[in-house]
Amino acid sequence: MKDLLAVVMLAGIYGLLSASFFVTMDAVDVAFTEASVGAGISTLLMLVTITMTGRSEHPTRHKPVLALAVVVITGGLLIYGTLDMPHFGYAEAPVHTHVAPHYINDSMQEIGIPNIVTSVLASYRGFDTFGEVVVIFTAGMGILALLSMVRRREDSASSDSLNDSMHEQYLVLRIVTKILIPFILLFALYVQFHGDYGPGGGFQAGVIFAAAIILYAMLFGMSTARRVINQSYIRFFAAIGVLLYGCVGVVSLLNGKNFLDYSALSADPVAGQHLGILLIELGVGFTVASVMVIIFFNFEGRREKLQSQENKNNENNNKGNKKT
Amino acid sequence: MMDTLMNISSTLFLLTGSFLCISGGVGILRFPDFYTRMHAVGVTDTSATAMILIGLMLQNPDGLVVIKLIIILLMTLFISPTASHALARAAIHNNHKPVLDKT
Amino acid sequence: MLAHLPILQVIVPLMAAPLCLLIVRPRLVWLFTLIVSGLAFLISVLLLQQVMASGTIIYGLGGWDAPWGIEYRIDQLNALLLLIISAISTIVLLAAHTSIRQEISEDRQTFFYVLYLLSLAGMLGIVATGDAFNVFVFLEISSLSAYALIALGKDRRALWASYQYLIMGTIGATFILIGIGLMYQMTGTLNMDDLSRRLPEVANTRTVFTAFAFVIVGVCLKLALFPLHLWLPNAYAYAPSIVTAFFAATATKVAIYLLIRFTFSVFGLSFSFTALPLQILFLILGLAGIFVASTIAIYQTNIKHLFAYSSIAQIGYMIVGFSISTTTGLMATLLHVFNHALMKGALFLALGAVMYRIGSVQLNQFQGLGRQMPFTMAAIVIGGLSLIGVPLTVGFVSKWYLILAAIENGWWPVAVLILLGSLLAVVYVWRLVEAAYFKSPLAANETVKEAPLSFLIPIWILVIANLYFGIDTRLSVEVAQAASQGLFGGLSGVGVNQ
Amino acid sequence: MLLGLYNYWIVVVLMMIGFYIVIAHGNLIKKIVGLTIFQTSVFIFYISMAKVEGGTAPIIAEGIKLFSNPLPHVLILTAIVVGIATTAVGLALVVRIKEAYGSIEEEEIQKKDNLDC
Repeated sequence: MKDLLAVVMLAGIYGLLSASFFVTMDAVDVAFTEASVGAGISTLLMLVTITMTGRSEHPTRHKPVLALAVVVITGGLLIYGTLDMPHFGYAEAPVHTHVAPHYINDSMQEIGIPNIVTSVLASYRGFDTFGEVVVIFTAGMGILALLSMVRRREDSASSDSLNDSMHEQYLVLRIVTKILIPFILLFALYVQFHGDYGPGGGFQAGVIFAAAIILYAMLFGMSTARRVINQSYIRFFAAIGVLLYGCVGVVSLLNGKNFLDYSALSADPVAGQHLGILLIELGVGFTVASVMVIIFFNFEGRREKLQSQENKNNENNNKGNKKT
Repeated sequence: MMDTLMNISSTLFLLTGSFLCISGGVGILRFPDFYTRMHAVGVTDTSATAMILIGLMLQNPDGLVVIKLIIILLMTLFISPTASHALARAAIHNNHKPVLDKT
Repeated sequence: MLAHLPILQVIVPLMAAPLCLLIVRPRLVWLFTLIVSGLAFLISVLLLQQVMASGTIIYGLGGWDAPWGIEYRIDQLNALLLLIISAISTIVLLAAHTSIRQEISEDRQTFFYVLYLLSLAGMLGIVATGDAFNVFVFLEISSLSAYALIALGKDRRALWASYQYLIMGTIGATFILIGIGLMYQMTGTLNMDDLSRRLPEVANTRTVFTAFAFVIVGVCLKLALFPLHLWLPNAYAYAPSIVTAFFAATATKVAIYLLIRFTFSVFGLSFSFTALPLQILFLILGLAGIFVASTIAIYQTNIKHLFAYSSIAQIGYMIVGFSISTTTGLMATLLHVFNHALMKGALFLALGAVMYRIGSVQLNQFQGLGRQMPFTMAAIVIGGLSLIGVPLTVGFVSKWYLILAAIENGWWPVAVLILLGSLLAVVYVWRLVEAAYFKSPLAANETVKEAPLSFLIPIWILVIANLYFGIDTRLSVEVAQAASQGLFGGLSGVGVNQ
Repeated sequence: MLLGLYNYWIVVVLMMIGFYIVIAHGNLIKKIVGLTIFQTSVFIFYISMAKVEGGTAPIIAEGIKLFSNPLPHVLILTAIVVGIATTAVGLALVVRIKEAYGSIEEEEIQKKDNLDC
């Protein structure tokens, strides 16, 4: 497979297929996330990258023998390891009898939320989720450190003129998008606040919210989108999300309980848990949405810069050719 | 009586939808060029999803589920043709020529 | 607040990172970062005191008890590592502003400090946690920020080095994830303490064996153990100087910690050393690492490369101590973890100072620097002597215990080989000394002056620590001994299996 | 008897396909694609072990007694996020490498590096 576009699209399809596989495995929350990430965001990012790096792979030699040996040994070891595993779907496996029953049986009394995945995610293992938010924040910062650049006026002026010519071309798309974006945002909010009762939560909501903004930026041009969404505010929001999550923990510290013990937030422990989960999901949503936007905007910004450089180079070359 | 009728009609809708899906899949493999393939997928996909969604609505005719399904249906009716349109535009933009006669 | 120290240790730098974004001027960001890191250091000192006085501290996050929630579990080993990481980070940061101002463009400096704090918090989190999956999450925080930090280097090769590190690091982390999954499959728990109790029941299954193999390979990738070390030299050589000094002194130590934690505490001593021929395997890899890496180091002309390869060799020493797997052997490893952090911190910071003044760390640029930058070069010489293991430096202490452990076990040839390995270190350190003191300076470098104080102070803090802990070994030896005894089931009771 | 494990074997094969792409291919983007496939397969592995025969999604509702295990779901939610973060940073690096070296092929980059030395 030499065409990278096909490779990326197939990878996206793999993500979507595994998402539907997760649904049949009863992991609806995971499926939701994988669909938005594996089929959505990561495919999009790869596509943007390909537009910058070129879509065909050079036919180079590679050394398949050594790699194949490593892979066969690793795979063999894994298959060897599966031999003593409890069978697929076996209800008496240690996985289902040691820690999990506590979540299934007691989470309703202790936390009072029907979606067990949310209560484990946000409360029992809330610190993992804090780590997850920080990972996303780290990725955002890493990409800012790698790709961000100071913008000059002249660049945005040239892309404005480009913008007008685009207007005609994408008329249908633009109108449909205009109709859709409010619904997408509404759906994001629904997912955000419905996470307690059904599949969903801060992360998925953040990705969907970001998707709406990215859609807007793709169709109406980066400069328009930049005018709507200020970059430094977005950074600020990414930081606010992490801080919101952390502050919930700190408040429980100050109330004399352990870090992230939401029962310290209210007189009634269950109400405290509710409030805590609501707040941290909001924090997750903030950070994820703004980091996704940061990532996309910086990739796009690079691309615009590269293109304008190329255009300039071409112009210079043309001038040079004319002279000679 | 009502139940059986509902069941039968829902099954019919679901079956038609699935058949359309498969025919779309066959089309994408068998048709000669980009535009006809896209036509195969674009048309069948929209109608197949609609069929399946209606079938599902008939399965559970009361409650919140129907409203959700209707919203999904509306969304697909919007998005799917737009996506086909965008694809076709992009193809023309990149000078993909349709295969007009193939002997 | 004292009861909350374990969590404060991690969340103070973690929450300070987003706060940095709200401060505009790089100088203020630097000051803020320095204060936060100092605070973390203070907390780690208090924690160490607390642990030495009263034994293992357990802290349940979210108020949930262990197997259901995540817990932090600080024993002597963790406390020692926390101390090393936060201390090195604080000292290195002292020099950061001067160096970073020169090496990184102004609009990226804030991101540098944010990423630095995240990386610090990630490492502290890995060490403090008592939950296997939480290890993975924090491992990724620290690695992701490490990739970005390394890529900030000026040379374009920094990008390529960072990419390679990203691929290797992610493969390593995914292997660890597979290992944790297999362990979870057999025991139904993720808590390390709980795992150590439930694993012996299923110890002779093939699944647990595979889990062990995957965790070990994954950790060794992060550790840059000899045949898996390929990502390390370039990553260290082309990263910004401050980043190199910080990572060289801490990142591999965290991986060593993970190795010790998983083999001794989680899987248990008797399982770890019978399931795989781990002792022989690590002994051979460790010794091979010492000799191959030291030999490659001799032929390097980029001094950062040279010391990066020397780091791989030093990891070899730690692994040899680990493979001896007696209390003394493990103690030697822990001592070397502590001591190596001091030496490499000093050496790479001094190289950072040279980089600051000259802009390159090629060997020929060092000619005559002994007279032009006397304090910096003296620091490099003392650090080098410490690497060799000359008496009165810390290097001597850890090698002494290492050889002692080998002899105690009756492994005479190993002791001899360790000594021979040190001779190779003499060669590569000598090449640098020769250039610096016995050659006349390059024409281009005649006006070079001594490094600024903001460099000299942290460098010499580390150098004096090198000498001090080489003479007064009470503190380091006591803690290392307590930690290794704890791992062998003496004091804290972690990881006692039949 | 061993058929109860078939699910895991398929997952192992998928994992190894991803792993092979990472280590054998020279194109930087393909390596990252391989990495995503590798990680996604590990996610499938985790989710498979959460499944209980006859269970439903772990959302408490009336009349349902048997649930699949929620804990691996939580872990994988976190791991997916970690995965996308790694992919994003990796792709950003690829973009910068392309700018600096003018190529995204491992061999060509290494050739250019050797020239520099």
